[in-house]
Amino acid sequence: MNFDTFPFLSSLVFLPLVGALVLYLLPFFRPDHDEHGTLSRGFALFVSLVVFAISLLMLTHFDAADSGYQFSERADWIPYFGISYFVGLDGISVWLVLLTTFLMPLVVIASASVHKKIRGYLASMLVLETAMIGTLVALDVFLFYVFWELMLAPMYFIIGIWGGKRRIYATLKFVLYTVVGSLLMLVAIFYVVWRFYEQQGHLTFLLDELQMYTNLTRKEELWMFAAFALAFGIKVPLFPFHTWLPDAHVEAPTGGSVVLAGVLLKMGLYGYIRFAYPLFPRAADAFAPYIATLAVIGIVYGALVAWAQSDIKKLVAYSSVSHLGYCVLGFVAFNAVATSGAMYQMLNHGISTGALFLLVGVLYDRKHTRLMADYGGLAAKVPLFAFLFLVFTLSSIALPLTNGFIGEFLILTGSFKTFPVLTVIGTTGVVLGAVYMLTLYMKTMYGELDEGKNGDLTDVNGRELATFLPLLVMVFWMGIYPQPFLSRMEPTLNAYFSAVAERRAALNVYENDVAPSQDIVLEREHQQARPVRESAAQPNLNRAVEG
Amino acid sequence: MVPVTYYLTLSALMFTLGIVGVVIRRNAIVVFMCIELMLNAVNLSFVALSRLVGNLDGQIAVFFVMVVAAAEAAVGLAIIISLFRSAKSVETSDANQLNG
Amino acid sequence: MEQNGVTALGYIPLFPLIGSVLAFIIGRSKRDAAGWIATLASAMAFAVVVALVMAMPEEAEYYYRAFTWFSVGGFTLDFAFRFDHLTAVMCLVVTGIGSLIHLYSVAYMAEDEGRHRFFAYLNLFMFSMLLLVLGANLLVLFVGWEGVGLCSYLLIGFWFKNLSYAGAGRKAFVVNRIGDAGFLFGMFMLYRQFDTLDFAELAQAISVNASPELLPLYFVVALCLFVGATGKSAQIPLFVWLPDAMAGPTPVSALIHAATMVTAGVYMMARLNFLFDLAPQAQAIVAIVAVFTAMVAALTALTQNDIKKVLAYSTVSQLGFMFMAAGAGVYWVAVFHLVTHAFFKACLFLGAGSVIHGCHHEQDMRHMGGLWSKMPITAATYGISTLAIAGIYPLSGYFSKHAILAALEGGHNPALEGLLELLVPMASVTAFLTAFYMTRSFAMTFLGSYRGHAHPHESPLRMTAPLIVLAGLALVGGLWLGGTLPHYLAPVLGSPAEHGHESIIEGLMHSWIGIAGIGVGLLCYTSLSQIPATIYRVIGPLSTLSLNKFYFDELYAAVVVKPLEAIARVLFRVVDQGMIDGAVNGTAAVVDVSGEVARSTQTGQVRHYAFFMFVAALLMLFLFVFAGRV
Amino acid sequence: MTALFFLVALVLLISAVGVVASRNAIHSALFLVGNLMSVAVMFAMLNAHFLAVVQVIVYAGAIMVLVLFVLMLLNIKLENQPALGKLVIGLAGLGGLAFLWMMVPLLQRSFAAIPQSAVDVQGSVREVGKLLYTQYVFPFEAASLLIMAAVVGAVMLAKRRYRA
Amino acid sequence: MTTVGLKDIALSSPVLLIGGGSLLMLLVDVFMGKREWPRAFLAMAILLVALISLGVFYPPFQAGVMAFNGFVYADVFSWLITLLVLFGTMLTVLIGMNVLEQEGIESPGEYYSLLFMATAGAIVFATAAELVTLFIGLETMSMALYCLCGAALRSRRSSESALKYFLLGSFSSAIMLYGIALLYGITGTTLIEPIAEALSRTDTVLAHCSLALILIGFVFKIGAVPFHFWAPDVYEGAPTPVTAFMACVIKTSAVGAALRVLWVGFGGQVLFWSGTIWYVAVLTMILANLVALRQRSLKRMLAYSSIAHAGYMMMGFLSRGTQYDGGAAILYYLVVYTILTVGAFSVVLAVTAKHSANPHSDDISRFYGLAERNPFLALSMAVFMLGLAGIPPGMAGLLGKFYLFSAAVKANYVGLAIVGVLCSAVSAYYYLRVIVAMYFRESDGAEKFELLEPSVALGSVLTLCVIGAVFLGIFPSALYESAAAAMVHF
Repeated sequence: MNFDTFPFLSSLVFLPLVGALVLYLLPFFRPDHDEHGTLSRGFALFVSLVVFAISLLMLTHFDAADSGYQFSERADWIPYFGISYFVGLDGISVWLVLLTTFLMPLVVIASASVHKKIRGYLASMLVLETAMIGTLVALDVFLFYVFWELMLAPMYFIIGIWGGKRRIYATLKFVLYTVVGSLLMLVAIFYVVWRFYEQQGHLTFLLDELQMYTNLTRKEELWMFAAFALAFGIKVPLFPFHTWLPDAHVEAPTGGSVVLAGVLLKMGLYGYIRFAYPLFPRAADAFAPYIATLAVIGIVYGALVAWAQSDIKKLVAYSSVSHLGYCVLGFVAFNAVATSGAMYQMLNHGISTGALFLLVGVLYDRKHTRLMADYGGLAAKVPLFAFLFLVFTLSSIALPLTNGFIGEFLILTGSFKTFPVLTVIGTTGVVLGAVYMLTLYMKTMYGELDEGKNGDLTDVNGRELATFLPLLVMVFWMGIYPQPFLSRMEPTLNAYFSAVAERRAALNVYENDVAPSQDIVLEREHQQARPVRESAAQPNLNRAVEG
Repeated sequence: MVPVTYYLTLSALMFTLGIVGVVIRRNAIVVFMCIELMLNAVNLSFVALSRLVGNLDGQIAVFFVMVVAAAEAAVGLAIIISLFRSAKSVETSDANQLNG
Repeated sequence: MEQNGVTALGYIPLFPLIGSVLAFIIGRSKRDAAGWIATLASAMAFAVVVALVMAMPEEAEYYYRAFTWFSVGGFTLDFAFRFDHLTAVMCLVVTGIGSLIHLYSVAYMAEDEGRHRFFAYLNLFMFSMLLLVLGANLLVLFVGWEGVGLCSYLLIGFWFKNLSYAGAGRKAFVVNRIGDAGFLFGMFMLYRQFDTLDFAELAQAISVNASPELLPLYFVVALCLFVGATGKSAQIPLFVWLPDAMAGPTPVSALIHAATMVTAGVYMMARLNFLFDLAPQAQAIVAIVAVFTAMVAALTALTQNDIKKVLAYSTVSQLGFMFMAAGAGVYWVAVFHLVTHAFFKACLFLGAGSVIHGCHHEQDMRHMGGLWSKMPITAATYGISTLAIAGIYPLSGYFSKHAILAALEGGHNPALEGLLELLVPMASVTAFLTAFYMTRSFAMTFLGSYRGHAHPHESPLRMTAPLIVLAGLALVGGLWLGGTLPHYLAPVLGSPAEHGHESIIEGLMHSWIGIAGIGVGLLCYTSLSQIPATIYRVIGPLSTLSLNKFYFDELYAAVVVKPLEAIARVLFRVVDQGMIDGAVNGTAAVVDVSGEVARSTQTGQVRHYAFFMFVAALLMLFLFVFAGRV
Repeated sequence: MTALFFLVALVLLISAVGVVASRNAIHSALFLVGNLMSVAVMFAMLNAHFLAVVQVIVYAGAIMVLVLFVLMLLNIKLENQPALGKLVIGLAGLGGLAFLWMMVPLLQRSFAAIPQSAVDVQGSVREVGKLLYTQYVFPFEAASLLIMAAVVGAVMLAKRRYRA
Repeated sequence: MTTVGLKDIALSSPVLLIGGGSLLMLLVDVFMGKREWPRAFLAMAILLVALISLGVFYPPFQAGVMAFNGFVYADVFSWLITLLVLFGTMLTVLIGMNVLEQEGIESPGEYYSLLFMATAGAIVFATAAELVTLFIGLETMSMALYCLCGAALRSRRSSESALKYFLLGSFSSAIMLYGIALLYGITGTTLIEPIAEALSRTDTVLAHCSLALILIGFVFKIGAVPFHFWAPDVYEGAPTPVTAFMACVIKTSAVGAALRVLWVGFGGQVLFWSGTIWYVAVLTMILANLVALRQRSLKRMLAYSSIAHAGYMMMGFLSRGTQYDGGAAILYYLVVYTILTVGAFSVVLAVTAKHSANPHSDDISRFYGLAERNPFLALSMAVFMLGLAGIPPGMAGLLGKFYLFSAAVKANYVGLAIVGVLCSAVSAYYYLRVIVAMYFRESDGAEKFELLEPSVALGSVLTLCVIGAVFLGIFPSALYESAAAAMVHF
């Protein structure tokens, strides 16, 4: 079984889907026999572990020095439209895929607290995993869009069925917010594809070809980038578009929150990196300061609002807004140090916030309340839990020797070069972060223990510990020895920067000598002579369009 | 020879009356009759135009329109009767259970 | 800088780390073992340091690169240690006094059931402090820097059942974090300018381009780093956390808030002396801040009744003195005072600890007194240290304090010209006050009759032994180090200006300030006990000011904490839920309402439908016929 | 010839207005019969003789009889509510005028331009039949299906149910 | 040219077979007694024969193949439309199988024959090459439908819907007829191809006016906004199988006919009607989706949803071109739309059949907690709803919208595409609301609406539609390429 031809990516993408189908459709044929779901939980865990194993195997075969796409597989999907099933992996997406496959088994283990329709829950999780990995490895714009939208449905069901009281409002808000953004992106995709068709004569949705040859004028680029930026901004969530996050987190079940925070939020920034910047470099430069300002506002705003929370999950949700503000600031600063810091921080955030949600889940399973006021002085009662909570709190506020510090330090150092003032404001986030996280820790863990309310609290049991140990190891490993992670990102990033710079130059050349004077993007006149039989020329009466 | 435009104007007039009738009247049967009126107006202009154009296609069309009108009459009145049976009235304003 | 990768350097921090982990794990089952493991670990670290110091040839430096921490886009940074004379001195202080305090804690924490956690944190602190001191670049130093911040948080809030203690821990961490933010800015600017954070490379780079236009950069960097130092070493703006840090067990105060952590700021300035020398204005600011801090702290210490609070403010004041020396540009004097201060302040704290231990956790001096007879060793060591801190001739305090005042007057720093007339007298007054309040504390605790209702007893040998050692060092430290230290540190901090050897009489003469302070103190608190009451009435407002710690806490609360909380609530209620969420739900409502409006056209009346269709047909016709092109 | 045209046109219009305006459904039915007759005359004038005859037989004969029969069956009284709301009439009338205002001049202009074709088309039975059964055979068959559908539908709808 | 050869009969054999079949159904109905299934089997048999005949007489692949001396198209496009119509009818017969009784249709014999007559009318309407034949097809289809709508004699809502459909239907076809008359006057012929040539020569304003009048007829039949008022009431009132039939088959043939007339007949005047179609499409999408938000009754919501989808399809009219044009997108969308809507209606049927008597039988509360009561039904409804909304698991819907929007952007109607995109986002809300009702809300006391035990026929339709809804999206090339081929020879 030589591994260089083994279809790693396709197996990673479709194995969970197969698992989900087997899991969900099986009992249709045989009446449900394991009521409390141990069989289905076991099966789901088995599938997720196999997927994780494959991803590890793939990692061993991942050539750190190669900056191009690896393990790429290609097949025609809709040849007529130039859409192909093209998947590949490079330095940017390798670790996010690993993060996904790493978190999924933990989520499945943590699903012990879910009793209602456990089969449906696990099936949705596995479909979600397929969608996430698919989004990360898709290199065909339409394939990416399909997997991007596919992420919605399982999350919709997970929050909707197994969520809290206001789950319906929360899940509808989550889905509609993302759908509006991504549909506008779809129109932008079409626009780019048809510009390519006009200039090159054939139709393709391959990201590389589009990125290489689609010549857009500056104004067109701004419009397109705005559409992409909106869709990805909503997902990140960037400052003004973040209000769906706290609701979605608070109402989602523990597993749902972990996956939502751990991986789904990264898709937004991944979208910027993979699609928005390479396709529209000049617009990206024009937008960069604004996005950076929004990111910094997000950092400070997220931290402050988190401080004003009384619900633990909402606090952690707003902390995610703050953390991702760093990642966006790091990426938008667009230099080697900051961007790799941003990508590294994405992994850290996945681990630390994922762990925090698992911890809140442990408390919620026992006491079914998320308010800080209901807890207090637990450290004496549940010392192991207190220790774990402490470690992950420290990782969240970026204490040196934990993973958070490396990411944050690289981001701030790198972005100080491009946005000095914004970085200074952003660094206050570090202080505020300590304030709200330690306040949370103090209010729940320290002080007098109210025997009546929390007297019967049991400490973290074996199963729960199994979810925390891997995360603990990662926190310290990524904090003390981050080099293996960073070295794999390095070559791809360098190639990425040069590709974007080169594209920027090419577009400038196109701008000043080739493109006819373009006013607003909708006005483009294009006369295509066509045989009479068809119809007269296809003029577009855009006056009507404007109406 | 009466010029064809007279016929056409006449049929336009009749057509408009038909439309106005459909819009104004409440009694389903009268509305149906107004539709018949409109169809007759069209027949008239068909025949007039057939003479102008010089081939019989117009008249064949009129023939078929009459077929349609007859069919419409049969079905229309059947519907009105079945409605009358349950709604006890022929007024279209009473037939507004389905709305919103 | 040769690469003689001395792996021994790696062992120094390794022992406390292993000790911490073992103490925690083994300690969970066998509580007592934890104490001895921790003490053993720090002792072995001390042994390695001593061995290295002995083995180190003159003028040599050890450098050990553990591994490449990260190398990203041309910015490589190694997890490396560096051991030169300055580090040697610091390591000796940290591990030496650390081991003594560990020994002391074994007894002090004997009956506390969480002591395995205590010793784990203590060793972890030792590990972080060693990282800070041994670090070969600013980042490893920063790792230690925040590490000690964390350990002080954990140890201050060790008795977490009491929420106010936990609050004090949080306050310490947050204030430190504010200082660290300043430190980070300094690092960013250095990285942006020189693309490196390694001390050697920095020194070399800065020495190469000391061109004028870079001077403002050095000034800003120096200032930012000093902000970090004020956070860690409790200077004026960010010192409020130290007095509250007394909530932790006394050995913690001794080790962290007297000997080691608080001196990190001084070490950092000493380590980056090449940078600070190029920013005279920054050094001037350091000196000014230092003097004011010393003055304010001393004044506040005057009216404190809690023995640990007195010592806490005295530490802040003594740190002020160290920064005066650093501000004046004579770094070896700052280090010298750092070392001597470590000796007698640790001894004072441990003495206070044994008093508290003896009086069953009584900390208020008004309920003590007359302990001289019941706790002779503690009283004696406490007395010696009080003399040392007051700066009486043969003791170590005199030499370092005297050197500071001399350095201040010496005026190496051009920017300080005008201010010297103000600073030197203030320093002297502070020295006087120091002597006064220390005597006050000594008198109230040990002299007169016992006012408490417990029955104090002398502490066991394991506690008194370290006291004796430290008192001995306080006695002889000054003489021994006064001579050897400047030359020992010369390779790192530059050779000191020569000054003649003083005779005994001159010594006594120069310590007149201390003697006067002690005299007045004894006078007030032994015989004429009503004098202090009258003095308070006379200087009324000043005393209330001092009693309430110059209202710093209230000031910060009013200016920073309360407004931020208010902003946070407003941001959440008004902005987040009101405006943004409002906009989102608003659009949904608009769409809903317009749906309702559109629905109203569906009346159910055939007539209406026919009419609407007729109108639509007319419109279409109109568009077609008249507009021509539609 | 034109005098006859105007006479018949007048009758036609009056009967059309009568259909629309009369409150009693039966009156409007009778007016419609008058209208159909005048249209038949028009056909004859345009020498579409076959159509004139068919018009009389089919329209006047069959359809109107059926309508009158149903009117009688359901003994529709006068429209009880005020049949003609003022606002509705106004608007409908205005709309009709607008329609005419647009169409009539347009018809005049464009059809005046088109020359009257020389062929004097005779709509006799033979001509129409010849065309019907050769060229228009497909629509003819479709029309048969149409009528079949109408019959089946009408029977289904109007049949009285005899249930226990 | 005048004689009717064997070729003509072969090429239009499906129409003739279906017509004959409906008559046969009437004849045989007498002997079948009360039970309904023999009639259903006969109906299926007739449909199968028609499909086979369609397959056998496969038309040669070139443009302009006519039958019956130029009165009926028999090119690939008409072949596809006929196939789609027959497919829709088959689905309708299947879901209606043993449900007619509950739906209040007492006479199944007439029901099936009328259904076939409507199908035959639809095929004639869609494939007519001559305006009068087109009109006849339209009227045949409508007549049969008017009666089918009123088939549930006992319920007043059904006869009311029949009346409304009759009055407005004949009103609009009269207007259309007037347009045809004027067009005949200008061009001298009623055959579409010669009209196109004539118009290219004499482009008078009256021609545009006649175009407007004819367009009104088509827009009415498709159910687009300015003339959509009949659709919600008729869809809700008519018995559910008839509603499904109308929503799919009738809309398919109407779109097919409109496409034929607009692109071939009035191809030259695209400048004039593209603006109107643009306005119609925008208004339809916006209004239909907005009103659908407020609907509690499922059938009415699906009615507005079908209007909205008509709006999306209108977008396809605007982008004509050699490759990747709107026509192929519309054809593909019609197939997907038929599958999803018939599927949705069949689920509505299954849930509400038992109590179709009371007026609010199809209220959304009826769907609460369906996931527990009947997971298969709930799952299939979820797939259909996601499909109609265009969210991935419902891949076919996504691909359908993908083709349409890409065609719109290709023709530079970016503004229109944005409106369409935003409307489909709004539509996601009311489609997801159904899923919310089924999965997220417990069935509080809804137990008393016990479900229709899914019969073999209904089960097979559901599975067929679910498979179609998912796999047609994953492997769309086969269908789309045949549609594209049809458009090339248009």
